[in-house]
Amino acid sequence: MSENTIVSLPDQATARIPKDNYITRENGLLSWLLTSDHKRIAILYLISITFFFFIGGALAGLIRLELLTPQTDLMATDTYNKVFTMHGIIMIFFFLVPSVPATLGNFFIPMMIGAKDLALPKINLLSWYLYMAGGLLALYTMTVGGVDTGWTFTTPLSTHYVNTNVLSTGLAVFIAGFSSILTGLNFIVTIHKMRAPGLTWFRLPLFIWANYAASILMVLGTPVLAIAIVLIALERTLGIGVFDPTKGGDPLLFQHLFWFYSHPAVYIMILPGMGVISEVISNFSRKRVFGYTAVAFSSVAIAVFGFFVWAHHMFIMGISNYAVLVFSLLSMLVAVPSAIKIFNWTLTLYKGSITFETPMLYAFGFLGLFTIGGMTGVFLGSSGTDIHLTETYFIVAHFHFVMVGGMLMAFLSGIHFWWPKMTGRMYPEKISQLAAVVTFIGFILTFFPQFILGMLGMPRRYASYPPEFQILNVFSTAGATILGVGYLLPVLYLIWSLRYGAIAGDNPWQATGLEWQTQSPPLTENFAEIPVMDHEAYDYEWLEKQQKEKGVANAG
Amino acid sequence: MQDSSIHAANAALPAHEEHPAYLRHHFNSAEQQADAAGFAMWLFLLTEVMFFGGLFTAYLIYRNWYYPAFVTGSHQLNVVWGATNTVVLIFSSFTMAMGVWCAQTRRRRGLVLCLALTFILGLSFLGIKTIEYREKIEKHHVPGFHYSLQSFLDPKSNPEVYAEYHDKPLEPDMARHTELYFSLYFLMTGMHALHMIIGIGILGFMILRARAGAYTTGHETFVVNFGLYWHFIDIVWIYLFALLYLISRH
Amino acid sequence: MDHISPVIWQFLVKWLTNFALLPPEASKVAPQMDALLFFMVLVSLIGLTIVVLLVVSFSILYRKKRHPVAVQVEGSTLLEATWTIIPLGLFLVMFVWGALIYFRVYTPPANAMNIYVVGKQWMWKVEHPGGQHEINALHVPTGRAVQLTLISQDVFHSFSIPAFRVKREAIPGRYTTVWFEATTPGTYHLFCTQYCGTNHSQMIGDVVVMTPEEYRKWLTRSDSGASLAQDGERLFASLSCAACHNTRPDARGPSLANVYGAKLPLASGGTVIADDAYLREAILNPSQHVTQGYAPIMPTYQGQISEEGVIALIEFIKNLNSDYRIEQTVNTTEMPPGSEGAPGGKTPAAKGKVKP
Amino acid sequence: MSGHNEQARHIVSPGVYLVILFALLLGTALTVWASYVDLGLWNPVIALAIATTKAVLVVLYFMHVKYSTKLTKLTIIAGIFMFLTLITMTLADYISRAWGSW
Repeated sequence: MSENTIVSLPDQATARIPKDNYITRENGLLSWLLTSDHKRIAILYLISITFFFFIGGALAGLIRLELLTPQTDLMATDTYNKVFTMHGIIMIFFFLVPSVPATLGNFFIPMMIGAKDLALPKINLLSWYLYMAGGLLALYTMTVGGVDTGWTFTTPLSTHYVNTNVLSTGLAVFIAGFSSILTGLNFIVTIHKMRAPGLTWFRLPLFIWANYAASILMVLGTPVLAIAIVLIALERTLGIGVFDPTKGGDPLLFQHLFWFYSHPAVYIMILPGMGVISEVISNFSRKRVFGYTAVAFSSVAIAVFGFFVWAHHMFIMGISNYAVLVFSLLSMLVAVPSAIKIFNWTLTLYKGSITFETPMLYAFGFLGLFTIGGMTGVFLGSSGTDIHLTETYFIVAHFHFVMVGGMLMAFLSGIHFWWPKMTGRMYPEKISQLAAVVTFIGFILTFFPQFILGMLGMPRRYASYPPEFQILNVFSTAGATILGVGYLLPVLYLIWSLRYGAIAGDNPWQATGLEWQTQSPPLTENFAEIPVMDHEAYDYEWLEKQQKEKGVANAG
Repeated sequence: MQDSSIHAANAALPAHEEHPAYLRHHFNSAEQQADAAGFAMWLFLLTEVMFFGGLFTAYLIYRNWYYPAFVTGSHQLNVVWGATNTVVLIFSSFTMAMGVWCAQTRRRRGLVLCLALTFILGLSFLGIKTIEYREKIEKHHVPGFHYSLQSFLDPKSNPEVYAEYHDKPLEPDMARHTELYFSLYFLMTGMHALHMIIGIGILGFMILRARAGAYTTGHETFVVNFGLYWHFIDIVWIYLFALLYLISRH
Repeated sequence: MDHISPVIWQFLVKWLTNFALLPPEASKVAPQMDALLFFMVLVSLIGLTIVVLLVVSFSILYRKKRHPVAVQVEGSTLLEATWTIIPLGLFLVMFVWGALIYFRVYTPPANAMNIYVVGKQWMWKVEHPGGQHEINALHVPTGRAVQLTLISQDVFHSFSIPAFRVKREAIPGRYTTVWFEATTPGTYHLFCTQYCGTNHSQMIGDVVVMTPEEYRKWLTRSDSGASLAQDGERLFASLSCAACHNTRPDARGPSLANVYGAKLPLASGGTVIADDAYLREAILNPSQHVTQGYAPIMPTYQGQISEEGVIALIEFIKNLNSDYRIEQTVNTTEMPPGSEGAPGGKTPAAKGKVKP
Repeated sequence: MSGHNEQARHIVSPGVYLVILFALLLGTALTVWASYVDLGLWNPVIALAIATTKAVLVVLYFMHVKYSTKLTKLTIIAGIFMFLTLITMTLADYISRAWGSW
């Protein structure tokens, strides 16, 4: 074993990918499209999510290009509005919300708890089809003229003052919401009812805890978004008046309902990412996560408190001043569990035995960027500073630090970490470390200037802007180019590795999770026999003993 | 007597090692499977609660703002039809519960009868709802479609309702807000009716399967879970009846 | 450095010389806001430094080469408590401090001069009490508290002046207020920051801060001939409001003299302070705002008066210190409500009425 | 295993269902009657109280929650809690708007 890595691969000359695994069990396109195997569905999700990510990314590229100059020269303002609206809708509903849960969660939740599949495999497939239906409808909307309401669908703009395709976009989001509800429901049932013998709640990997918390948010929050969208559609078509101030309705009510989902939605997006980070940091420092219970409960605390803070999106929008105080205070409370997590992850490194493979690099990136993203969230949760910073690029930078710097880093970290398990082959280490560093640099360059832009007062969603903001926008656009390269690289080398990557063996990372105690790629039924959990999560001593015994057995 | 029949039924189950045909491969036991399905159903009902939650929130806000409009608006609803429909739904919930009992105690005929009764009661509910909706259309109380304020500006134009409640005419600015009341009325009862229609569709499917004996061989999960859904719709209606029809009838 | 494009180079130099984290502080509240912002930046930097320092030093100290076998350390309740309580304490400080600033920005002083702002797709219409109208511009004097009363005619807009650190949403159907006291003369950005449709990014303008003398000059220069209250008076006459709101003993409506700011007993019970919001509601949805002792007979003016018209009416009512002016309008419009479409030879064409 | 199984799905007897049915019908009659009596502020309270009682009966007996696991009960409580959160916290804004600016 080398001094710098924990990777231990089988002898490449003799190693083979196991003949019988979930990929080879059945062949043909239909065997994929009609599968009920959670691993295959996860792969379907992975492919489609990547597709939507690059569409959303291309739109982001257009936005950054337009903002290179202060004038509107690349596109007209209405085109620009459509582009940023679609960027938001695709990235949020078709990438961030399903990203980690539907791919890594789908693949690994059953494996981590020692189950053969999710509790409701057909529902799982249905949720992928719903996701695709929603996604394709969103793309269709884009091709027939788009929509320019912004992803927040603010009333009365979306109900009375735009002529674009609000209905079909709303329907797309509605359908995607169903998909997300079904995924969350499936996870909760699975985690409650399908755990292997001996796997008590406090032996669960933190990835499970995080996904469990996110699933609760999906199940309880998404329906409220659904009804808000239904009301928008009816308001537009029939003029029911619920959001129409001229008929006595209150347009702010829509925002209450919308943010009741959409604030918890950011936790839906970030919590599973936090789960990935817990796994990765523990594994690459060979240590149990510092304060396991604190991290587990902080996930649940985020999920619960996450429901009580939604109106902080509306501080200056005319909610009562008393409500502002209450929601501001609660927003401060929800920041605490995130801080707890950050410090626990950092302390996990203490006295560890740290190596710096790609997943770990991404996790370090996450730690730094999420700290910034989280702290700047406090700027916005404090009612006074929110007045100056809200609706400016500060907001844009803040949620991109959390969503892209946090979630996307975590997603890439997880993809690299579990890639050998999913495909049976390793990704190329050197180039992927390079990609991680490029992503980090590109990210900082893209989004850090936006904090300053926001402090200076540049409003968001502007196609043109006063010329004194140009230099920071140029930085940002330059950074976006680098970021684009950083995202393109993994696609290329991961596809390359499918054929040419080194054969990974069962447990290349020496990881402790149940998913690593079976072959890679796994069997369709995951485990040859149902595992029995007789140790805590992240018990590296147990693993060592296990491997020693195995070595003895093999030698014998 | 029932207890003994249950024991007999359980004893008739195939031995533990040979799994029943309905057990799906990824579950360890039929019990785990039924547990998981039941829990999933409850979670689904939770999402339904939140879905209706948005409507109830809107209702409460506007009811607070425009209370007189809501009172006179609700006087236009026919409380007899509303109460009848409540009774119909309560009976259908009862027959559904009996259906679940029949499935659990493996009475095929009883199950088919109960499901059929539930089906018929469900249809009657929708029938009554149609009568009520038609009345609204005739009175021009459908928001967005030739909505007319006449019944509120001049209650005497509506002698039947006037005879009972002697509503004072609403001022025009308040009368306008009856439209919001009816919007919410149609939204909430419409959403509820949509759930009924879906439920009735599934009931039809279940009756066919029940005749073939699909739910009376120990695998009654589907009936039980559908029962949960049906009772949930009943509960929603109980609240809708209290909130939309009975705001103030004195 | 010739390999860097000269244009970008120029840009860089220019930007570096003018580098700023925040726009100029041109209002009284700005330094207070900035103090909190700097405090937050400081806390964030310290937090970030702690995390980065720990991560880097652990990564060096405990890298596998140097520390091949990990020592399993369980959590520590003391540490957990530390990093729960310290951030919580800091966040609570930020909450209280922020709430104080929020309170300050949205609580106008009693002596503030009032300027009305109507937002519509895609322009800001500013109405000064003296009758000066501006579009996408706002002129204010230094050293005087200015209150903005905002409303939107269509969708949500947001009136943002970064140099003053203030911002407030203009909402359809409801007044919102914000105030500031400008300190430094100059021209500053005015943005609409709430996305409001196609030309959102063109809904921008200038806030011009002037010394009191220059402001006075500007006021006379931009005089439109009639003050806002006078506009309101005309509208009051042409809508025949005085047919009921007069001082006769048999008047069907309450007299409006000195009504602004007064505590009114309501027919529905309770009292209300007659502020801008109340007056607006009482004009548009009168039956819910009937003063005690009067019958709810006032028709609604929803859809008949534009937002500017309502503003003019409110301004008129605000300036009614005696019944004299109302009597004047009674004399000019002796006709019952409903027939106000009659040829108004006597009343000058009133602005703010929505043409049928 | 069979004993455990039986406990998991307790079978409620038709007699209980019948009692609940009559209780629900009685509740319906009561709530209609109550709405015709002027109780002022108490009218909506009583209407909602009766409706809630009916709902609780349905949930406990028709939906077998009285006999089901703690998990089910907890799930329902969580759902009701979030439902009330949505309503109360939204209404908190609307009600306090009427209090004026501070």
